[in-house]
Amino acid sequence: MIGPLAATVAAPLALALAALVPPLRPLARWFAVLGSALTLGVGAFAFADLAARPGADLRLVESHPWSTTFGASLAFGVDGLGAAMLTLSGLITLVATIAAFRESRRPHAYHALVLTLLAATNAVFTATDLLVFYVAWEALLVPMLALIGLWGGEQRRYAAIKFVVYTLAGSVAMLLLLIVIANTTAANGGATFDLPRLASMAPVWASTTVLGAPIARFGFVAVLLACLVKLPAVPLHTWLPHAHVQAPTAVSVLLAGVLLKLGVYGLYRIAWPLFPAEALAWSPALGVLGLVSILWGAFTALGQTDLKRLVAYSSVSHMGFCLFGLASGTVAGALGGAVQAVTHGFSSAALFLLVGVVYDRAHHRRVDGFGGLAGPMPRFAWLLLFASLASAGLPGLGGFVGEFLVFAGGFTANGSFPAMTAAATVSVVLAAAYLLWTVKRVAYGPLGDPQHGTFADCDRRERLAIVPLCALLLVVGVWPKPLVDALRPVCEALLTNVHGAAR
Amino acid sequence: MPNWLPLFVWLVPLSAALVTGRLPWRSAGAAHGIATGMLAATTALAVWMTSIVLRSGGTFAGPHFDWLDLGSFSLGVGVMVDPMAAIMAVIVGLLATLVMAFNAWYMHDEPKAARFPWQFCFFVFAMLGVVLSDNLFLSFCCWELVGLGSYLLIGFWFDRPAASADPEYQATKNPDPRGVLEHLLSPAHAQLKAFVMNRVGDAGFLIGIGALLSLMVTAGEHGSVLDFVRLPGAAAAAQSTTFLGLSGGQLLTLAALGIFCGAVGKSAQFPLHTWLPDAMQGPTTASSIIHAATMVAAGVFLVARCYAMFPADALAVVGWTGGITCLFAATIACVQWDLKAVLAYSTVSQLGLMFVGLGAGDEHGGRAAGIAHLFTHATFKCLLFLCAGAVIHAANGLQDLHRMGGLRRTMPVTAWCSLIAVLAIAGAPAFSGFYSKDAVIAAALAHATAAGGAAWGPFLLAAAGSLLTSFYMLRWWIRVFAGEPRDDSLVEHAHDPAGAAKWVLIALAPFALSLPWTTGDWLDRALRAPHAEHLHAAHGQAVVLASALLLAGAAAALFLYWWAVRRDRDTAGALASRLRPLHRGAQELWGIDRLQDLVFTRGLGRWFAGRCARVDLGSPSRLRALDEAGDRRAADPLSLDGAIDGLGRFFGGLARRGAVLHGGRTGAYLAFVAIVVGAGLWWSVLR
Amino acid sequence: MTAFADTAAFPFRLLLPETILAGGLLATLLTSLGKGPAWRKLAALLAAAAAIGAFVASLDAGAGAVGTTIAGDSFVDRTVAMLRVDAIATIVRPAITALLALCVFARSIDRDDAGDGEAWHACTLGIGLGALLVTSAANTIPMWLGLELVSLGSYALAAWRGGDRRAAEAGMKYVLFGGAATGLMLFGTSHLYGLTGHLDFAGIGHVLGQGASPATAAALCLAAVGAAYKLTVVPFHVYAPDVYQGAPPTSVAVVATLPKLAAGAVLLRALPLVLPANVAPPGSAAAGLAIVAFVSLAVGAVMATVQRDARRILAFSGIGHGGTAVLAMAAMPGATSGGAASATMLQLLAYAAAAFGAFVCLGILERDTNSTDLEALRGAGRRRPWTTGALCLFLASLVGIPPLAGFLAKWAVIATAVTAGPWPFAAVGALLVTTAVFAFAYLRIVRAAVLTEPAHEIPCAPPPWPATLAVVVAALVVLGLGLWLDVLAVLTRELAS
Amino acid sequence: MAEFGPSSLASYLIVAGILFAAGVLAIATRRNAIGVLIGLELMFNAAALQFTAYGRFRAGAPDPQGQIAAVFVVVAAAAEAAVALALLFAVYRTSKDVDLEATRELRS
Repeated sequence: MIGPLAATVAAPLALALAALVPPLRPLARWFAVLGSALTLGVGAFAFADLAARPGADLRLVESHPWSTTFGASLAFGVDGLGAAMLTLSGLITLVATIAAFRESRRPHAYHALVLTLLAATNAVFTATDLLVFYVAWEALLVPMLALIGLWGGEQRRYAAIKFVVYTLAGSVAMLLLLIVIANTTAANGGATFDLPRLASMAPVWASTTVLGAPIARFGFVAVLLACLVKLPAVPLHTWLPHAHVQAPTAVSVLLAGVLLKLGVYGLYRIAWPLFPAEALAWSPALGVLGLVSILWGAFTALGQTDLKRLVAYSSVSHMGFCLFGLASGTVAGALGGAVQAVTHGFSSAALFLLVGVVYDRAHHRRVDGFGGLAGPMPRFAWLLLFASLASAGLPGLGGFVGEFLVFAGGFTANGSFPAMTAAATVSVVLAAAYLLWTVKRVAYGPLGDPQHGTFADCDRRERLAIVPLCALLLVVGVWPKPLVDALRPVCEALLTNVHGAAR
Repeated sequence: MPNWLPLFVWLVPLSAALVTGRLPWRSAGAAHGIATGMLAATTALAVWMTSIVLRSGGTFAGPHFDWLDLGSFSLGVGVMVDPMAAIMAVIVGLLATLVMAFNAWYMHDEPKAARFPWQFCFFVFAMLGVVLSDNLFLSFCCWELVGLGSYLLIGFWFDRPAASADPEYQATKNPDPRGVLEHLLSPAHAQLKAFVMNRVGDAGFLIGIGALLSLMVTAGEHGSVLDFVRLPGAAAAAQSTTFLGLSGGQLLTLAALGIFCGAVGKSAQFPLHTWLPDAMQGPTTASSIIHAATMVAAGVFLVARCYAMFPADALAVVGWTGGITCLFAATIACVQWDLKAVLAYSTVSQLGLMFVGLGAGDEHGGRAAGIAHLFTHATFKCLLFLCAGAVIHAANGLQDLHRMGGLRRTMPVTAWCSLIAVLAIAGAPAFSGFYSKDAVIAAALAHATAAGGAAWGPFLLAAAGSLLTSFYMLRWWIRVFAGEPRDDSLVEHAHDPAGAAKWVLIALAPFALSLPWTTGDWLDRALRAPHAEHLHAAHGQAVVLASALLLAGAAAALFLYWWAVRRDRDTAGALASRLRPLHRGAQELWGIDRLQDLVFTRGLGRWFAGRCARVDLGSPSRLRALDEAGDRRAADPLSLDGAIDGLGRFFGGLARRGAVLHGGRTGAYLAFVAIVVGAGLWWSVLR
Repeated sequence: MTAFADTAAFPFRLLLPETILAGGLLATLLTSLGKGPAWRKLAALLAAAAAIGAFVASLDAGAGAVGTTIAGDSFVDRTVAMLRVDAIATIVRPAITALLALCVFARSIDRDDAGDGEAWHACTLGIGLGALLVTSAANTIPMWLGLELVSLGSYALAAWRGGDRRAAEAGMKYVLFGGAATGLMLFGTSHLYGLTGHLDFAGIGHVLGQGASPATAAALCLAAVGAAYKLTVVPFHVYAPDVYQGAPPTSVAVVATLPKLAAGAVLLRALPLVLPANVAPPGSAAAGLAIVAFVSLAVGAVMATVQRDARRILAFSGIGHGGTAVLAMAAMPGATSGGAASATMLQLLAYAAAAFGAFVCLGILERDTNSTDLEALRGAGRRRPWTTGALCLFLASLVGIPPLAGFLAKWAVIATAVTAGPWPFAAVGALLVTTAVFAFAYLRIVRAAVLTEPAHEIPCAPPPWPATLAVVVAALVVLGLGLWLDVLAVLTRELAS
Repeated sequence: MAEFGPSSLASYLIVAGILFAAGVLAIATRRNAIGVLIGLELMFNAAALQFTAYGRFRAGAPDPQGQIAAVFVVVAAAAEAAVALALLFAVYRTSKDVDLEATRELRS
């Protein structure tokens, strides 16, 4: 009998297959709603459990045998971070499904692929077995390739192939790591991929060598590489603008809302727990990388002329905060990075949906081709302003919480972090500049194109997708305590481990 | 004091915003009525709160929650009331109520009027948050929300085109060059500029909070370390702490300067002042509250709030910044021909004066003087702006001082009320400005005398600014209200505000007198202004000096704009051409706007960001080739993305070389095998 | 050592698969006496029956060896091993026969222009028979005889499309290159025989174990050329792209998979026997193999990226996968457990299943446009979603996307080679890096077939059911081998015994 | 083995070596497919010759395996030649030429 977490993987897969059966095809979009709602429900359930019994231990643990000789099992379990990511995955997929509810080009295939993607991301977020994690991590490239490559824009093939090859290249080293881990555990009392056990073997990784180098040294870099490409961190980010620009709106939502979080999650779940000493040693360099991502992403976003590309670069900047916060080695920073991952999911999804709203009407995304849309589309303008402010980190909205915590963590961290954090505050200015400048160029001023005066405001379906995201941004911004309380034990345990390894 | 009272004072405007924002009927009148009522209730609660606090004289700590607990420290949300906060809350509430009431008349034929109340109430809520907050974190949050409120209000007419493309503006603008970049002058741009420039300050604010945090955490403090009540503790901890090679004292200075940087942004101090004149693009009623009790007041208030952690060297920076701004803005105000621009630069100048006061240090009465000037200035500047609004309303949007004059005949109430306010801002005896400005100058003088050297700078700058203040304010009043009409149709059509709006002006006027502030020295006692012998002496000198400055400035204004004009002499013009470089410089806003536009908007925002985009994804031609043709040969190897593609091209080039061997020639295949085998045999056997 | 079967009596049960195939071959050839579709169908039926029968027989053939007694002039008679049905053969023989059956099924997609389908089946059965001989060869004579049998059939198959220039060219290139490789192999084998006095692996290895000269090493290398060119590893790979491109679809499915399985199997058996640990200098064998693997991977990956024909891309993929198999073998000298052998085995099986499936899918798609040019594949996904989907599955397995067979095989190869020394480690690096490069190459197929809209509508009929069955079985194998992680342990256990 | 003659292994090996070298040279340089085919046959025959020679001069006593192998080589060479000629004929039928340089429709 499978438990709730395995169900979040198995059910979407089953629904995806069902969606392909000809008689059931008209129901495909409802299957997608069902699958994502189920994920959301399980995530919320896990959250309720975490609220009732706070702690860093895994919840809803289940394990099904896969291969005894490999030491792999279909093991699932979530802690605060996993629950947050699972909920995010369900929510964003639900929102993306609503956004693509009227998809007319082979909708059954589209929704089946979305469900497959959901299953894979859920598996990544809930797996406590490294092999399952890796399998899902790689397998989700396939639905993503199809979603961008089939339903995307004019240059979708270029973007999709670039995305897949880039991320695949980023994670090949991780495969090597997995194999080395398998060899090592097999030699140290039984093969296993159980993440908690692997984490407890940190001294083994530090002491066992492959070709003269400790496993930990190369392993950390391998995981890092895979995660930094997914994150994406500068300079490994250039697949992102292409993918976002070419992907259809709903897929952009998934990409920004869920896919980028995989990189963050991998850092929190694999890189830091398994290789704490390396994590500590690399922290200053990663801090620099995070800072570069933050600033470079922000400046580049400022220089964009395409709305989607702009939001894509804002993602680069915002995900830089996750890296920076985690690297700071403080509870506040790590917590801020995790919260930022969640809230960026909401705000970037909302922004992409809003870009989709204007694209559906104007059929272009050039920032300077708009203007004054607040007149014919007041609701749109308000939502755009709201999402932009949330993304820019206005207090009381989601983006602020993570950003402020990262700043607080960075300022109280050791070494060069306070100085780097001071440099990172420039992004506060830049984020306001590129987002609100965009709002100005799109929504305010006189009408940019007289024909835009007849545009209809956001309809009910569009609002159904966007408004809940905005509401969540407000809730998290005003009262982040439940989220933070769920995440805090995880971050504390993580950092205790890291700082303990230093001694 | 009831525990809920400060919370209510804070949250009633928020509920007003929610109620008026979500009214089921889109009636502007109802929204204004409800908002006015609720703001009045806020004011009443604030008065009640103030009466309690003033009676007890102490600090009242309201409810406090841990917003987030981060282990080594926590971020709190809570309120705290001391006399300064209580009086500020009353002033905010009172002015907001009056402005809201005035706005009902001012916007009676504005189609978007129904939006105004909720944005305004939200703005007030945010400002009261800054005022009542008990810790730096909540202050920062509300501080940003204040920025949002101003953003919304400034962009009230968001659909207006830039001034250069606005026929209405072009028809009514004054003929003089103003140093304003017309293509960038629109509500939509002004709101953006205000927000972004405020964020520049906020970045500094964040650094300040960060420095304070690291100071407190390093000192081993726990819990809600950003509480204001613990700031003296931070100053004490600074003596014994070092962090990353910085001594605690340096860290404390850094924290103080960071927080002051936020104040520079919000209170429009040099060099982050340029957003404030642009913010005039909003409704004049919004300007009246921005310039008076909310927004710009927040910076001064925050510095006063954090006064305990400002070491002497930080205060010197505060004083100098204030002094420079005071004189700098005053020079610009002297040559402005726009009705509201004069007032805008006067606000900047007066805020500088407040910082001069704050920079003088508590022991010289600077803090109390700065705050007192904040209070008095709030009332008379609000009145001035409402009067200006009445004039603009009467003049159908005309704001050009060249065409005004003689309006006192048809707008007597407005004229007299504004004259009272002008006298107050000029610092005439018996007016409130005299009391507070005098105190500031006295404090600066006392500080300069005590500290000597560079400390004279702020004092002298403030004195020069005061001299100009009386000059340009009287000039303003004379050009608008006195003399003969320059445009008869304008004067004929003009009328005083109707109904409640008129009473709003009349109600505000008494606050421009010194009596309400000085009766029984209640304000000095509430602000705990120090009394010392050397301060009395400085006070005496300051009274003489301030009066002399007032007289000199007023005399110059009367001579140039009243006496000379009555004799049809263009003495002002002659003087301007005599002082041409100075005059031109001031008219061109000393080039700061242009410089900022060049460096930040065009330099960083367009050129540098464009460069970044280009380095990242490649040249526009590459992007076009990718977008339109999907041409992967569109190379830009100097860009990050192009380099990645270049890697692919490198492999492609290798492969094309390899195609020589895989080119379908059987002979080549066989020869290749023969060569490999021969080489292998030679290498392994025959070698 | 396993006892030799009684040389007087024919070891019927042990060699039943070979016997059945030989019988099937004869019977199929006989059907060419008749004319018409019914006879052709009969030939296909006979061939399928023979292949399936051989498959069933191979499952229960038991283990054993077949030898021959050489009468010496003045010495005692010597018994020389000829065929040895050991663990390797026990695993590979069912695989080969099953694949053979699938090939016969897949033949249903070929438009039989020349009208001599019966002989195609006979040739294929001949290849199968040769492959079985190679698979269980314990002596150089049956090895190269088997290889020759495989080759002869393959040459014919490659050129099968009568009157087609490209097929004829493919056949000619194949035969000339294959002949050269055979010549080299025979020359090397004869030297090996002269230097060691033995033709059977065990005997050669016994002599080499007492010390090997450079000349012996060179002879050994030359003798391995036959298997190397079947495995399409650099430098004996150059024919493969041309042959795969020009040959008829199902012929490619045969010649790209069956010979590789057989050649891999015989190398797997021969390497530990003939490569003693003391071939000077230590580790040089592993280094040599790793270098071959490295270059094969590099050449395959880089060249695959610029091909314009889907089959050529798959040919270069085959070169890379041959290199991968050799990489696993590189870990074999000195390896104590069956890890390297099982990795090689899994790599061969996974590649055979995926490549077979991919070539058959391409064959089905090719029916619509008569071309496997990437341009001609446009819109295939719209036209034939299931076939294209299956093609993508096979490509994903080839690139090693989990949880497919290719992933597990790559895993096994890396796991065994990563600790085998610096050269194998470098080759592992190449394997990892080329994963992304190969992915790009395969994605060009996917890009054309799936992501590009068709230029115009092409009418298409559903593929014949036998071919569909073959694809489904291959897909199930690819999925099953990937999900059944324990297969690696099972193979290791079997091969270690 | 120092002396050359009918009873010396070396003389056979040298002949075989020359044959092999000639064959390799032929396949590597001939443009005509028939020439390549002849080269192949030379290589095969070199191998056959070596097998026999090695079997005859095996240390200790002659070994029949060499002769056995040589017989197989001859069979294989014949089969190879037959198939190759058939394929060359197929090429000739389609392109009226067996020039290897001209037959390169299949290429990267």
